[in-house]
Amino acid sequence: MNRSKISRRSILAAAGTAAAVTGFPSILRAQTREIFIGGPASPGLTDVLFPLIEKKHNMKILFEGTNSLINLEKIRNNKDRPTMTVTMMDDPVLVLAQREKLIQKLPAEVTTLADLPALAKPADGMWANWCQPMCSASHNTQKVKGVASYADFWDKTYRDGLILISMRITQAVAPLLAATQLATGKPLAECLKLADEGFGKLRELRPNILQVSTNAPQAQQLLETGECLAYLAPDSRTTLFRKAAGAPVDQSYPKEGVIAMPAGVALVANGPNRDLGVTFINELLNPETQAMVAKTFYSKPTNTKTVLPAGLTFPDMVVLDWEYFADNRNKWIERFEREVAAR
Amino acid sequence: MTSVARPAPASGRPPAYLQVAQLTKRFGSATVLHDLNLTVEKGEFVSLLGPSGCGKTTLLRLIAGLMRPETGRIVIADRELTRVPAHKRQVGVVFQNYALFPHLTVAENVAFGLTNQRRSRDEIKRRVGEALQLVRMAPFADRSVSALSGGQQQRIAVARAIVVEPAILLLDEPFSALDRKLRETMQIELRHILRDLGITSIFVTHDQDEALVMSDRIAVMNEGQIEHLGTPADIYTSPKSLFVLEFVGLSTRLGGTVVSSHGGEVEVETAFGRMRAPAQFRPGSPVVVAVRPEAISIGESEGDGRNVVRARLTDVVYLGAKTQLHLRGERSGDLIQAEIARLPPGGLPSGSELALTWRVEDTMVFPAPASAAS
Amino acid sequence: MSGVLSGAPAARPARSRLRFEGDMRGLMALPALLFMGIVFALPLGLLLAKSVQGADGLTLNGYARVLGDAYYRGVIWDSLTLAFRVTLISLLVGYPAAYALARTGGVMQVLLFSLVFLPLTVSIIVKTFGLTIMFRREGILNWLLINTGLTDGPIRFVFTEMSLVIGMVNVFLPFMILPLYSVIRMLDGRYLDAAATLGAGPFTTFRRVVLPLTMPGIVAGSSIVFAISVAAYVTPGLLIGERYMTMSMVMAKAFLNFRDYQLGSAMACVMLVIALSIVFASSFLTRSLEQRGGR
Amino acid sequence: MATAARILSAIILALVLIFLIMPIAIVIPISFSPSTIFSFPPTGFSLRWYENIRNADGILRALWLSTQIAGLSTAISLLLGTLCAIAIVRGFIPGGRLVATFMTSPLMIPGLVLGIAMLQAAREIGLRDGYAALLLAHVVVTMPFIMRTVLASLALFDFAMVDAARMLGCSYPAALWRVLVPNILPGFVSGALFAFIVSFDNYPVSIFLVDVRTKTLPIQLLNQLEMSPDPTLAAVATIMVVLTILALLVCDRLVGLKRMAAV
Repeated sequence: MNRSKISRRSILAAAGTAAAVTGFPSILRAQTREIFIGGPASPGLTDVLFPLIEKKHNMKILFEGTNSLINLEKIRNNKDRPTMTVTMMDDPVLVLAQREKLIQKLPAEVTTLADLPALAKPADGMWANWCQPMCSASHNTQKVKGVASYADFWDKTYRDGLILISMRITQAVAPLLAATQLATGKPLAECLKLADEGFGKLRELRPNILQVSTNAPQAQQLLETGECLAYLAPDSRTTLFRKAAGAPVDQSYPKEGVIAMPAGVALVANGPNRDLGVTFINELLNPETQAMVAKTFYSKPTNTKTVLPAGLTFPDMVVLDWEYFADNRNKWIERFEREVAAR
Repeated sequence: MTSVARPAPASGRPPAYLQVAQLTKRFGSATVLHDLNLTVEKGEFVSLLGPSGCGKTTLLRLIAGLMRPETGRIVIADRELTRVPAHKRQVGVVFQNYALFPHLTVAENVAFGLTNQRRSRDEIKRRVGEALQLVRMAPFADRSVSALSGGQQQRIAVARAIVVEPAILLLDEPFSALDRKLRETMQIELRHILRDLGITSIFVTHDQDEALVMSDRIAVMNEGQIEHLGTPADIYTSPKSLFVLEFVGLSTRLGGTVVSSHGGEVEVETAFGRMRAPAQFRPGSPVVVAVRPEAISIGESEGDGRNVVRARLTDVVYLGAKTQLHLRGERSGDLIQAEIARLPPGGLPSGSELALTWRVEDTMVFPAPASAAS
Repeated sequence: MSGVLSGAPAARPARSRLRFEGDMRGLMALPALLFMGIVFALPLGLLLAKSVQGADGLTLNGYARVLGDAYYRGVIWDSLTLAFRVTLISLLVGYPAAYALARTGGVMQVLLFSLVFLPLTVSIIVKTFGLTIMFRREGILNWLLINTGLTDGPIRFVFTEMSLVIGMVNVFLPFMILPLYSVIRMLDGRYLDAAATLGAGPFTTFRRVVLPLTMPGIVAGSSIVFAISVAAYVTPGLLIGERYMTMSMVMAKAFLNFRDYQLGSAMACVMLVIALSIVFASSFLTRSLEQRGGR
Repeated sequence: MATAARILSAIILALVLIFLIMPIAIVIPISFSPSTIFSFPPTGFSLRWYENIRNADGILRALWLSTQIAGLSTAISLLLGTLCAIAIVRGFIPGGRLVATFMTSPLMIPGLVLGIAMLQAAREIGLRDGYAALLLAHVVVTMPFIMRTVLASLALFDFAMVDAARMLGCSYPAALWRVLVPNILPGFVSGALFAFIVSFDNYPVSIFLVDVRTKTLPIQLLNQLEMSPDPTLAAVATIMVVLTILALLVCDRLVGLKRMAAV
């Protein structure tokens, strides 16, 4: 009894002291050379790419990795006094940001823009694509020996073996276009505008669908452990990164083609430290960094002057009209949920 | 508010120890105390007696400072307390369920008030010891209070309240949780302790016997007012109202109308015939004639100075020291209760008609309640 | 923990006459009410008000879209039946568990209690990862089933409705057990003896004595599990994804993807009304049961 | 029959405990697996995922932030909630039952809706500090859990004790502190534990309010998981389990789990 009383008191005292010593995080921080960037939580960004840029330009990158739509919601609510300088999002979300005037046109100071093809500078250079990850499908190499065609996934050997990514996430365009291609017989590149015709075929995939996922890490875990045979579709950033880490997964290259994911980077309208933002984007797009991006993110660089590291090749990719996608996405989400995902 | 008069001391007499003057308390639209006045002398033990809802607990809480009155004043020992918060009033309270602190030991409970007064450790120890001695609980000092019986808990509650030497002690039905036997011992014991210490006490109860046993004076309360303040004997023998009569002790009550009044005596026409009583009422007034059961005798001659009724015996209840008779009037069917020391030899057969008589002086008359009058 | 969600204490209602103690103690509630009013009710109210905002003035269009659409009616129905199933199973499993927990004593009880508490502290993400590992074709569950000869080959469990329900029970069961436990603990063993001496069999004793006395705990645990299951967003998303749409997922879509505040707010209002009516109904139920039980 | 029921309920309790612990127990060995994937049973032993935590920027900071937010929001809820609960139980305010339902109603709102509503309101009034916004939101999230346990504890508390303390020289606040608080301490502790955990594990509300400098643990964990979907998460979870067990031991020292279990 007595002993326990003493120890109770000493624990309380220790806790009190600890609280007094550590206190609250200091609010005062150096304001200079700090840049706040919002973007996707993707392997390679904070551990490889950012430290390099930080070192080279003596800046500190504060990165908030989160879902693009939540990112957009925050930019929107901070519109009056933005805190973010640069945002990295997929093109369809950047289309929305542009329409709400939440981003500003890239200025001429971003000199490396000149070396980007027009397709990588959407909306007259409102933003730039800093790389093009491959998006097709990803499969478990222990269970599946390569994927010849998207049609394979409709085969009954894949019964309960597929995870589809939610239509709420941009990469879901891959299975949709694959279905459209199979339904219409048109080349993948033309399928976006016909996508409404693909839903019937996508519906036929239902017996094979294990889950429609909004949580990428969980889907990835099931793919890697072989519970699921193929995952449509994380892009090469995740798949090939995990392949390199030793997970038994690989990017599928079906004969119909691979879709170029548009990884965009933009300046937030009226964001602070604009010149740092310009430096960052310039650095991101210059040929040397782009070579590193290609290697780190397993993604095709957009700067045409980039010299690809030895052994690294990328297939020709289908580039989509993301503005059209953005315009139709809500309709497709609704159809997808009601016709494909529903029990 | 400004017109509230200071409870004026009667000329020559010192002001009473506790003065409650013109106290009014409302709960929303319901007025619980009406303009109540009460004075208590130092060392007195006064009971507040009344049915539940009569305002006695409210009065106690007002004196304690646990509630604030709308109007009126409370003065104890010349100290104006009306605006003083509870914890500065130096009023001790023994609560109905004792409200002992289960997280403290017996001694810590008793010491609680003294520690608040920042007494020295030695003094606290000494006074707690004395208080526990007084309530014969010294061996239990280090026990947990939850391990005590009801009677023991009550002793601790008393010790806790008196150890701080309060200006006045308030007791809120402290015996209600005890069984009958224990209650009777505790009543006497508590009365002794309080008398020895000379503590002025106010005691709330709805139990008339308890009030009669313990009190110097009793205040019978009804609907927020004190109907009768007096000694137990006074309350019993000459209740000031029908309510007091009914609330304290048994009685037989007969409705009637005053037919004549002269020389401090009235004659009342009842269902049992005419009765006389020492009172003053206007002829024609509706009244209730009442008599205590023990004042009634059986079969005595109808001499002068006695009222008589004839009634048929329905029940005989043997109560040990006395025997209770239940009778019913021939014509009216009114119930009459009488008490006799012992049954006449041969007993009283049920159904026999008896003549009951009592002295005119023992006859009480009250104005009939409003509902009966109309 | 009795009377939990119903709020006001069940055991001893405050004597009404105490309400008007002529001082300022009512002000004690003020800081909390102000805080919740400003930080919770106001922002939520502003958001939910958008459910009736149309392009031109007030409209019930949002509600028409939610309640007039068979698909969304199905989603509401699915959410409610899911929450109901989770609550029912949690109760059926949690009651005997809480009973056994309350009837153990000493160190053992502390240990078991900690074991019920521990899972609450682990992130739901981790727990669902663990659950999917259990449910895999090569997982423990299938291994058990195959080795006991109950099935020949592996059964698919992951992302089935069954695993959804089991997973949600796993996550929310402690919220059922703890209130039940605290009520059962207060149950006086003498009631059971008394019932037994009156010739009541164990089943009758349970039905006529134990069950009514523990009803506050049952209602408290059930209403809280129901409320959190019906509002759950992360858990069903991880356990089954979009193959079983819930109201929360529709709200997420409406607010984040569509920026259709009318739809999202209308759905949120529908859900709030349903949850509140269930809470009020359960509080009413407890009160009437308590009055009947004389406690 | 009665014995049979007792045995049956004990068996059910054992199964329930296994069921509750199993998902966590499975994750722990995976944290020591050398494999990069979540394979079970693990094929060897390695501490690489623990080393990974040390490298994983921000997890420790997030842990500390979450501890602060959970601790402070629990303390604020406890203070405000207890005062409000006393007023409800004692009938100091009209409509107590309604007020109690109001205070517990955040439980019935999906976190996402709360998060959006609060983000918008915070910006509307110009509150841009992530720390403050998180703290305010977490008080809302924890309040229902405090209210339910404290209300239940107060229902069993004899308020005459407060009056008794006042009559013995304590002011009303002092009486609450010296008599009410020690007597409903178990209720406080179990309510506070619930609240702390609910805040500590909150994802859907926090995600809208965190900013780049103030990131709570669940957000950071999911972030970490998205950036490297490997068993680092399992290692973090294992550490959390160990910390929880330590916290339970501390609670046992402070109040005694047995008393805590009493409410």
